[in-house]
Amino acid sequence: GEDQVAQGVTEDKVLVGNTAATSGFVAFVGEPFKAGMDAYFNMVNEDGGVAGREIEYVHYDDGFDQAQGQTYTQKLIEDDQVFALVGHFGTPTVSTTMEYLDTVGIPRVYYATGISALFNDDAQGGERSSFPVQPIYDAEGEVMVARAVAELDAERIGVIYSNADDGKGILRGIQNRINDLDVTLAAISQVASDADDMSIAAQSMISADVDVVIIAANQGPAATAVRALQDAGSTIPVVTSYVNADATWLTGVSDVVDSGSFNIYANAWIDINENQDDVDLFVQEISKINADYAGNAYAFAGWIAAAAFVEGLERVGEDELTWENYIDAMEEDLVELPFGVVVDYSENRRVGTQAMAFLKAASVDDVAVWETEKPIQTIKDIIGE
Amino acid sequence: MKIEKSQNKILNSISRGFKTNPISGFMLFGLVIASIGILPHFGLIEFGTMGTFAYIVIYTVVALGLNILLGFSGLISLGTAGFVGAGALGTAVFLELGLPFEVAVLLVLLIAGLFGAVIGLFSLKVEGIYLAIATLFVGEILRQIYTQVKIFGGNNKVVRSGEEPGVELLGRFRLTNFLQDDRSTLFIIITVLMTITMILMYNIVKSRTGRALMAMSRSQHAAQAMGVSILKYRLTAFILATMYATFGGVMFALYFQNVSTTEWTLELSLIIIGMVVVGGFKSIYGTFLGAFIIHGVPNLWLNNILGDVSYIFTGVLIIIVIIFYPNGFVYIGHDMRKAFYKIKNFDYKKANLNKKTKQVSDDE
Amino acid sequence: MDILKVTDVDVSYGAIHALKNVNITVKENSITTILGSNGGGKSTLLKSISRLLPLNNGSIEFEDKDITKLSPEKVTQMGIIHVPEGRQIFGDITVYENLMIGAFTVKKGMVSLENIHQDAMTPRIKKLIETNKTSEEEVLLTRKEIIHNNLMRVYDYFPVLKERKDQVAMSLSGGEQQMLAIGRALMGTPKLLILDEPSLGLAPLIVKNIFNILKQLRNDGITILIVEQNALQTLKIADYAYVIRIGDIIKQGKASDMINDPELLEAYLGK
Amino acid sequence: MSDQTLLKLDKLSMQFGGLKAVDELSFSVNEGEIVGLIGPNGAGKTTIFNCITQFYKEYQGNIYFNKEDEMLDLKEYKVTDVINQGLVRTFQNLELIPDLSILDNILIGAHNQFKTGIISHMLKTPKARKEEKILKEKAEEILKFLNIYELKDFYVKGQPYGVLKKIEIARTLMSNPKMIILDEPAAGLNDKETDELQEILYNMKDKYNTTILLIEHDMGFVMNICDRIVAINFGKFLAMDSPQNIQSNPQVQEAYLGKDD
Amino acid sequence: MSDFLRLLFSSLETGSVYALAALGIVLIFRTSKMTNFAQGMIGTINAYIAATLLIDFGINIWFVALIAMVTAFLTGILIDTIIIRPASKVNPISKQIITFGIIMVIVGLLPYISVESLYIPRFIDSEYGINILGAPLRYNTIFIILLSVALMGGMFWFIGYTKWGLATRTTASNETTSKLMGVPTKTVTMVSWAFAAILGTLAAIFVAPRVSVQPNMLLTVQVSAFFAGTLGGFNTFFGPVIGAFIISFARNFTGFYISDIWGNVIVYTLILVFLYFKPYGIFGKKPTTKV
Ligand SMILES: Nc1ncnc2c1ncn2[C@@H]1O[C@H](COP(=O)(O)OP(=O)(O)OP(=O)(O)O)[C@@H](O)[C@H]1O
Ligand SMILES: Nc1ncnc2c1ncn2[C@@H]1O[C@H](COP(=O)(O)OP(=O)(O)OP(=O)(O)O)[C@@H](O)[C@H]1O
Ligand SMILES: CC(C)C[C@H](N)C(=O)O
Ligand SMILES: [Mg+2]
Ligand SMILES: [Mg+2]
Repeated sequence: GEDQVAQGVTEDKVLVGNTAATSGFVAFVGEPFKAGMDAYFNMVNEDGGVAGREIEYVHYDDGFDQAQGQTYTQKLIEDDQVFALVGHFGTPTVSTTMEYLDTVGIPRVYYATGISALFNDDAQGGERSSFPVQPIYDAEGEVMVARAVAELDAERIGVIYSNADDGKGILRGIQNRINDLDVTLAAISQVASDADDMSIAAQSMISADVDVVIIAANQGPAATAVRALQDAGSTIPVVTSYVNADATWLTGVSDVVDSGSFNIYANAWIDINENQDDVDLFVQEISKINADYAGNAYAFAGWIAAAAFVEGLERVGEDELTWENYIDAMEEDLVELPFGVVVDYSENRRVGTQAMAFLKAASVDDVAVWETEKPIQTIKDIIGE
Repeated sequence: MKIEKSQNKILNSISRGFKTNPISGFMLFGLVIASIGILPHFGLIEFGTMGTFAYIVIYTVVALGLNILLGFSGLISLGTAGFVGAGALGTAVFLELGLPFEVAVLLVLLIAGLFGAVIGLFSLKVEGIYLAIATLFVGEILRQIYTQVKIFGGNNKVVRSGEEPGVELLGRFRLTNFLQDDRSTLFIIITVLMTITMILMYNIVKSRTGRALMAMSRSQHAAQAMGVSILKYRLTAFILATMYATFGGVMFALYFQNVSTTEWTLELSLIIIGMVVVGGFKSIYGTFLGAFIIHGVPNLWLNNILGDVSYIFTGVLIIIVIIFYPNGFVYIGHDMRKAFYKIKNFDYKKANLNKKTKQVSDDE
Repeated sequence: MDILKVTDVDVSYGAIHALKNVNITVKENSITTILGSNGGGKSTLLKSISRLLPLNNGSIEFEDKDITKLSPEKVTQMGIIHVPEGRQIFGDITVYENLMIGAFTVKKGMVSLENIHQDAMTPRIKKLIETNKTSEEEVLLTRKEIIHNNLMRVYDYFPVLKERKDQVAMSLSGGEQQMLAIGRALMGTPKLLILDEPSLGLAPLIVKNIFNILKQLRNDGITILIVEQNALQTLKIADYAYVIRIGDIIKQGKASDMINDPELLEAYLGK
Repeated sequence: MSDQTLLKLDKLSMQFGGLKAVDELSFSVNEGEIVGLIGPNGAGKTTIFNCITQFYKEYQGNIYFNKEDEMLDLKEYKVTDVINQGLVRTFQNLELIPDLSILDNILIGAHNQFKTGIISHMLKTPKARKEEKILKEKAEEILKFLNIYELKDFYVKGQPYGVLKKIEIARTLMSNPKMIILDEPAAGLNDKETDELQEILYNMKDKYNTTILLIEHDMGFVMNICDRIVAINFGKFLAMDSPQNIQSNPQVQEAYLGKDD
Repeated sequence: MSDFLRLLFSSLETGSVYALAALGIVLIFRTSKMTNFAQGMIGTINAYIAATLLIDFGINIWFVALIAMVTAFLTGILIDTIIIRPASKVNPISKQIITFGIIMVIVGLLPYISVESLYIPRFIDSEYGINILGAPLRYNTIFIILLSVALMGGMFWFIGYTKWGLATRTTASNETTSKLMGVPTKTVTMVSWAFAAILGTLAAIFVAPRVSVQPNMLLTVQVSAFFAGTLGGFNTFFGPVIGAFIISFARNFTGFYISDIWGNVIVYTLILVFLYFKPYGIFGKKPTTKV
């Protein structure tokens, strides 16, 4: 819609929604993510909303099914007439609806996925209504190589990547950067996301005598890969994705951390070590919904998604709340989010956050924890350009 | 009382009409479903409902094919999802290569038929659970191909004729899933396609082919002695089933116009088997009913009412329906009629209900 | 003494009323037969006794114990062994294994000396008898010994089963399968042996044999309840007979009387 | 009855592992005859039928079948092709399709009478419709002949045994057979039904012009209906003769009938 | 050489896990004439229980495994009593879909146990083991292999050579007639389900140290177990075990020496070709049918 007042907006209410997998095999992502969003919106509404409007949040459960995700996305926009999609969720649904959403031009703030298709450094027309926050996998891959070189003096890099979007995206990012940074990609090994035996991958890394192993995979497969490396007797340091930079994942590989066979590093686009106030607020609010989620990375993500949307609303403030105004407001200035996350939508950039912290797993009193090695930095900062 | 009587009369004549002319029954059914594509324009239902029904319509076609295997031929396939994927992704790829939609579809169906024939040949040697798992191998191989081979686009494949979004039919009508009106048209088109596949299926199973398939599965020896070639009908069954599955995939591509490469999994194959089982073995309407129960009920109602526990509830629903209706929920009609007659102290023998209906639902 | 009492038993399959308040009794150590036209409810009655079917009404007593509420396997464990209509052998296991599963319920127990087969006389049993560690007529055998003894007797009755013992049961000829079904039942040392059309598909010579075996079994103390199409021949060996039609017992009496009742034979048995 | 040989077994042998189920067996059946095949359980009767109808192909010796004065070696035909030569069978253990109506079960016997293909069936072309109609009428006529016409729309499952046996016979008639071979058609029937079957087979021979070879243990039935009887034992030929002579044949008595009490 | 041995040892461990899962599937196949797709999920939910006990109460892994066996046993009995038994008249294909319903129920229940993936350590810490030509062979691996081979042997003997084993086979073949033989068929199927659940849970606990406890932890294991059963033959108990080892070997070797992406596809295709020539697996026999 050009200049008319947008859909889903009334005097005292603004309607937003998302479709996500809150049941089935990925419910463990969708549930806490939704809870994080709920918690933030509840907090805002309790404070009287934004510019006199409460935020009403509708959610559908698509069970991680592409067709159903597409259907619900259309339903949200056409039937429910939401003002914006917040936390558009999951690779299947997001990749399926990208073009449709660009055509419609509805704002979507935060995607719960980092597929490459979201990367757009010159957004035009409807593409401008897209606001990725979470790092795009390709970008993360680039950061990973940079960290491997800058922090770990790597010359030969090995990559274990999952046969899924995140794995492939990160690999692409890595491949983009190796030439600039003058490192060799000495071994690449693909693993299935649900593989139970990754000895091939581990063996390939050892045989190729790499300096750093980048594990480009999410929780389950990444942990499996770490243990496979340990089983194979590896001593090569490991760098893994931001997806795994939470306490739970680390608990899962705590025996490796304890044994000290090799170091484990991770990217993190959220830095909870440096932003204790934000964490306290989050914990206080999420506990009203489910205290179990207090340390859950997906709940953090949902919280940030909601915060990003609300940031836009606040910027529009008392002005007329239309899509166009909202988009302009988001582009206006750096979007600063909880836990030190900063995203830049100016100059038609739609590339998510590209700055990340570098964490190292350590064993403190027999408990594995992430310690911040380097604060949130952009690639430029990392390689010191 | 009077009203009830005349109502009964009308109902009876309708049901008689359906019996003597089943084809018009399917057409009427198709018309009713197609109206879901129009009703949202009058604000009577939501557009979202249409999307859910599109899914049901598409999977009805896939499940019909599977019903040829499961219900009529006593064969099983755990690779169905792979073929639906083949239909959807194949259409997308051929369109991208510049073929007209109709040619792409024919090509995809042809390839699927060949695949079906190969599996049919295979099934002559490998039977029972071995065959089921062999088809699972095929499904897994296809899955690997979809996600690994670049031409399928990685995550998903956008379906489009030419540069513009949408699919061009008959070389001139471009229909885009993005647009509500187009989507309604697409919905009506796939409903018509479903109706046609239903009628074709009905004709097949009520013909010599249907009888031969059943003879082959219920008593291979009798079938052979009567001249039914097992080779020919195994091939027929698998070719039909894969073509139906693939055609379902084509419909998917046509309606949703965007195809994921990762969703053609064993889980989906099981869901489709579930549709046949829950709805009704050998029943065409039952197959639709099964798709409706397994996909429609959770997505139209359960998810919203039950939230978190809807997944559990869907599982429980499947289990309960199967325990109480081992041959499919479609037989609830017979039971209701029976209960009705029981109330009225109806004489079963006279109603001829008992032998004809009871025996179907008691099939073990 | 009546070993089996069936009182007012009423059974239906959905709408089909297959048994209507049927009463029968079976005397211990007798051969009782149930005759009747096709679909009369004979098999239904036998299945009710072995508790395969739920009753609408009525009760069944075996050796003065109410078995109405018991499961089929409990009833079998009590000694009621049913040879079902249509063989129902386990086709995918060997003939020998079929016989062994027939002996599933066998427990150790007393066996009269005359019932011990020559080939089952193990040194242990011989010794038992010699050292007089046993009563005059009976000896306490282990489960294994009883099973072996039964097996030897079954092999005697149906030598072909011995020849075919390692063959998968499915591959037997029709008649051989029928013999296996009967032999399998005998493996379980029945007290009450229920036979549903045992002569089906058997050669005349074997049918004669089987009737002789049944007589012998009765003499050995086993009670027999039999349903047969072959009415005349059955009446010849039976002690007592019932005639059933569409779920009703319409006639009963001594078998020897029935055999001389031309009216009955004509009307109900089509002779 | 003519003396034209219709079926000829020439030194037929069939082995299962070490077991000689059929052993150098020769006999022949003439056109228009009803021939009985008797022998103790396990003598190899069903096996012979399986060889004739090519369910077993590993037999030695030859089986010839006369089709239009030409003696075909059946071994050259596939199991599914035997029916097309005019030879069709029933089964010792009923082989029916429980979840099809009786009429449809019988139409399976006409499988090869259909000339239209799957595409015309799919589209229900007039030709296909007409064909189906004609064959249905034929099936109905056969059902009437066997006195089970009223049951035609009922499912096979749950029908009394006697009816099931008739359905198997009706099914064979659909293929216009020159010869029908029946494996224990009277087993499980009561005396009344056996009598009826006897009549049906008699009439069938005339009405449908078929030759019959049957296996049966019910000696009354066999005696009444057969023109000639072949007796076998342990897969070997014992005798082939008229019913009376077979009954008094000492070898047959010893192996099969038992001495009269 | 050490490359080879490392892969070999890893494959042996993986193969043992597949073997356990396959045994459970074969057991249900042979007693209930159906494919149990829920085998993996039943193991998974019990692994969740075990992991929770381990984390929340700090109980020792051996003891936890024991408790998990008990909960598995109960799960099996529960599933048999409230679902499989009432469905005893249901045809095998529909029964398979019932197990799919069970999967949905369990997947739905898991978040109530834990929303996060959990960790179960190895029975014997991975530092203990022997070194063969530069490749570590852990005692834990040896333990898993021995246990699954012993279980296989036990089941082989039990089903093939005991009275109750025979009863199990006849129950599968024809339940009604088995009852007439005095076989308490309800107990037989119940115990089979309970035991299959135990096998699945063992597989889960053994694989957990590698893949973490999460909803799809047994997905690959389950599918591989089906493949193992098919390759080895469903009507034997040692066949699937051999099949399990072959599959895990073949995957790792084609994956390492030929292609990490297409390794699986190569192995699956080879198995399909193999099946065409040996349709009942390596050890399976064609069932006898008689006309
Ligand atoms: N499972 C069943 N479902 C429905 N009806 C049945 C079933 N079994 C038997 N009947 C019906 O119950 C009646 C009695 O059957 P039953 O088998 O007891 O007769 P029968 O005297 O043993 O006959 P036959 O001589 O044919 O063995 C028949 O009308 C039969 O059709
Ligand atoms: N597939 C097979 N494998 C092994 N032995 C077999 C097989 N088929 C049949 N036999 C054996 O061959 C012999 C002949 O069997 P067949 O079925 O021909 O007998 P039959 O004469 O028809 O007997 P009945 O009158 O009892 O039906 C039998 O002893 C049987 O056990
Ligand atoms: C489970 C999902 C929310 C995350 C996953 N990486 C995806 O992109 O789909
Ligand atoms: Mg009966
Ligand atoms: Mg025979």
